[in-house]
Amino acid sequence: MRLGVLVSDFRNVDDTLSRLKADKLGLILVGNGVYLAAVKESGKPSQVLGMSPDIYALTEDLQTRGFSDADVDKRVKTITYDGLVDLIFNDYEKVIWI
Amino acid sequence: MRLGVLVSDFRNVDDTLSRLKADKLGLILVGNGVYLAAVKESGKPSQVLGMSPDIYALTEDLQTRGFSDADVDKRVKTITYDGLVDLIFNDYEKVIWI
Amino acid sequence: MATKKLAFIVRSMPYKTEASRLALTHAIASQTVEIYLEDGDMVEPVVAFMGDGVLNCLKNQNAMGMYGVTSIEQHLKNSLLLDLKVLICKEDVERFGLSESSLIMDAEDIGGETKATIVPFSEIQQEMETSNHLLFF
Amino acid sequence: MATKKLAFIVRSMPYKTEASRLALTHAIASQTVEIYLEDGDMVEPVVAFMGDGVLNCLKNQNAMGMYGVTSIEQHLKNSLLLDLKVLICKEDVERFGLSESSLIMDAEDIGGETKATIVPFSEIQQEMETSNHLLFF
Amino acid sequence: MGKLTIGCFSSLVGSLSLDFAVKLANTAIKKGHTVDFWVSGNATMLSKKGQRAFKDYSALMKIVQEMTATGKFQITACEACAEARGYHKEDTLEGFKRHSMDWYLASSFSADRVLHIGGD
Amino acid sequence: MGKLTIGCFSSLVGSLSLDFAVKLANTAIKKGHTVDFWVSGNATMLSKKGQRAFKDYSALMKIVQEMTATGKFQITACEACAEARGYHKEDTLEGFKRHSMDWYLASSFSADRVLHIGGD
Repeated sequence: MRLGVLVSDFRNVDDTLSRLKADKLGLILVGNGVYLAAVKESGKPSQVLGMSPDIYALTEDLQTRGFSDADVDKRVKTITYDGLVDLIFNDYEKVIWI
Repeated sequence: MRLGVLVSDFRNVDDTLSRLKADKLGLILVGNGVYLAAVKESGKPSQVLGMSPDIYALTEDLQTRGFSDADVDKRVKTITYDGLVDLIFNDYEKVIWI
Repeated sequence: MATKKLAFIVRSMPYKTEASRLALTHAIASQTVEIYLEDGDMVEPVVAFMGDGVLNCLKNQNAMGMYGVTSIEQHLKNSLLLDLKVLICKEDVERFGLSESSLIMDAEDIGGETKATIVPFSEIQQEMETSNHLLFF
Repeated sequence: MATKKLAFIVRSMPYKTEASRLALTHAIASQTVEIYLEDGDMVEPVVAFMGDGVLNCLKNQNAMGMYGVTSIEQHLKNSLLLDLKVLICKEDVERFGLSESSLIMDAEDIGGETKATIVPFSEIQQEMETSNHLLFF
Repeated sequence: MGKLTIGCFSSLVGSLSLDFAVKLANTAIKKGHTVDFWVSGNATMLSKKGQRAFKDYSALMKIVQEMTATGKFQITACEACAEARGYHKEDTLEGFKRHSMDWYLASSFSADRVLHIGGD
Repeated sequence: MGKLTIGCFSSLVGSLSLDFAVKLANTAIKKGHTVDFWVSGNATMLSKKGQRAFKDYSALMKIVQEMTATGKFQITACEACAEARGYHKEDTLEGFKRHSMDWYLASSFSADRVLHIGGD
């Protein structure tokens, strides 16, 4: 299964994410999920960023919250709504929102 | 300050609770906060129960969620809405809801 | 003639948001969906509770008596009465120290024959893989 | 003739619920409350951000450009323009590795003179002790 | 006997926080206290006329009107919050006032206890 | 080109999840896809007529009506969820249908992708 997970929150997502298995797992940080890409706690980036090689963050939601591309962890690719629609239709068979 | 804290959630309350200082600190578990009184994780009761000698849980909210007095940790006193009103007016100068 | 399987995965706690209640009412709506579909087409729901969501399955909920609102227990029993497949994650049941006797496993009291089952997360994962679409609540 | 102090303590993140926005709009309403009070009576607000709530104070929020909604930044600047006391918890600023330069510390661009201050939690605790009522958002 | 001001910001359905606030207010009134009740944000949903009392949902209109009849209870909805959601004056349940946010602060000024219930 | 069914359960104001869902739908339509949009729970607030477009609040009515005009977009509100909140047929924004929950499942049946946005 190719599974795209839209991660919309900063807290309480690790437990679910750590259990999901997929042949291809994409994590797409949206809403308050973008804090995972741009904020460290006690010097450490979120462990969510290590859970897949395919991590994206929505530019519009980063900018809403005061972040630019320069603030984003190197492992995260930024995408716009346009790119998100393509990801949903082309890269993943199923998409979920947590 | 005599501070009564209505704790309404099961997650994300420890950080705030651990910082609050009061001459008398009362923790009143309501809503989903009552799970803190009645549920253990990996065999351990919530650390919130060790944060004050004065911990209460609302009977009506316990029963809503399937718990009886027998399910509640010994450190927690159960109260009804009637008792809660008295606590608010008589035992604490300030009350907050987290 | 096709059957599409939808997985309703509940990770939300009860009584904090409407999420778990709406998961069950939407899953139950699979019973009437054929009015919109062609002959022989079907929607097959499966409901699974995981994480803090397993707390929805505790017995003896009295939301009606306390607040005049249907309990999640009642919705879950309705789901079993209508023969929906209901799974409860074993790892989370164990984490919370719960036993089968403390959980809503059947709807016998309202004439239901189908039972809920406690399964390892790997079985919930399998249901997700064989489902056409996944709805996380 | 009395002054009642109200502490608006923000521990919620921005843009997830309406909480932090409503904390600021309600605090600002202290400017017009006298229409309901007797001569000389006043409400004195203090606003403090703690925990994840300090993320409300990040600069360069563009909620208006992206979603057509006033940003929390704008509300915070309005609060400073109206000389509200605004405190930001130092321990949380440090935990998130933020610096003063990344935070909204003033409203100079709209003519404000009052500045926000980064303070240890103990000072927020003191404000709570000297306040008549506490409102946690 | 004292005055309790409750501010509630939670939505009508789902969290039961608004149900909690109403039940707390009712208990306080029965014990002889007076209660001011402020609904703001999503809690302004409580002020909407014409809610249907299904069993799956909170039905708080009746108890609110009983409390209002005691003379020891005032309930006010945030006007801007209500308007943004499309609840106009003519959509408002009987017994509710509508004011701007300063009403809540003024009520807190003279309250013995304030319970502010945040949340969505 | 595909069909995307979006279900959104988040309230009108606060979380921006409903704003996200609307913007995603609009982008998909512009790229040639068709979108079915189901609002249930607190998201039925979107279907209420007469929302005032203040700057502090999401104002999504206009974009919803533009999408409807393309013929590639359908939006339906959960009827029971709306009625419980006091939103009756005559309170419903133009372009919205109202059905029971099976509509969402039927739309999912024929969808290439389903994005279910839970939350309060």
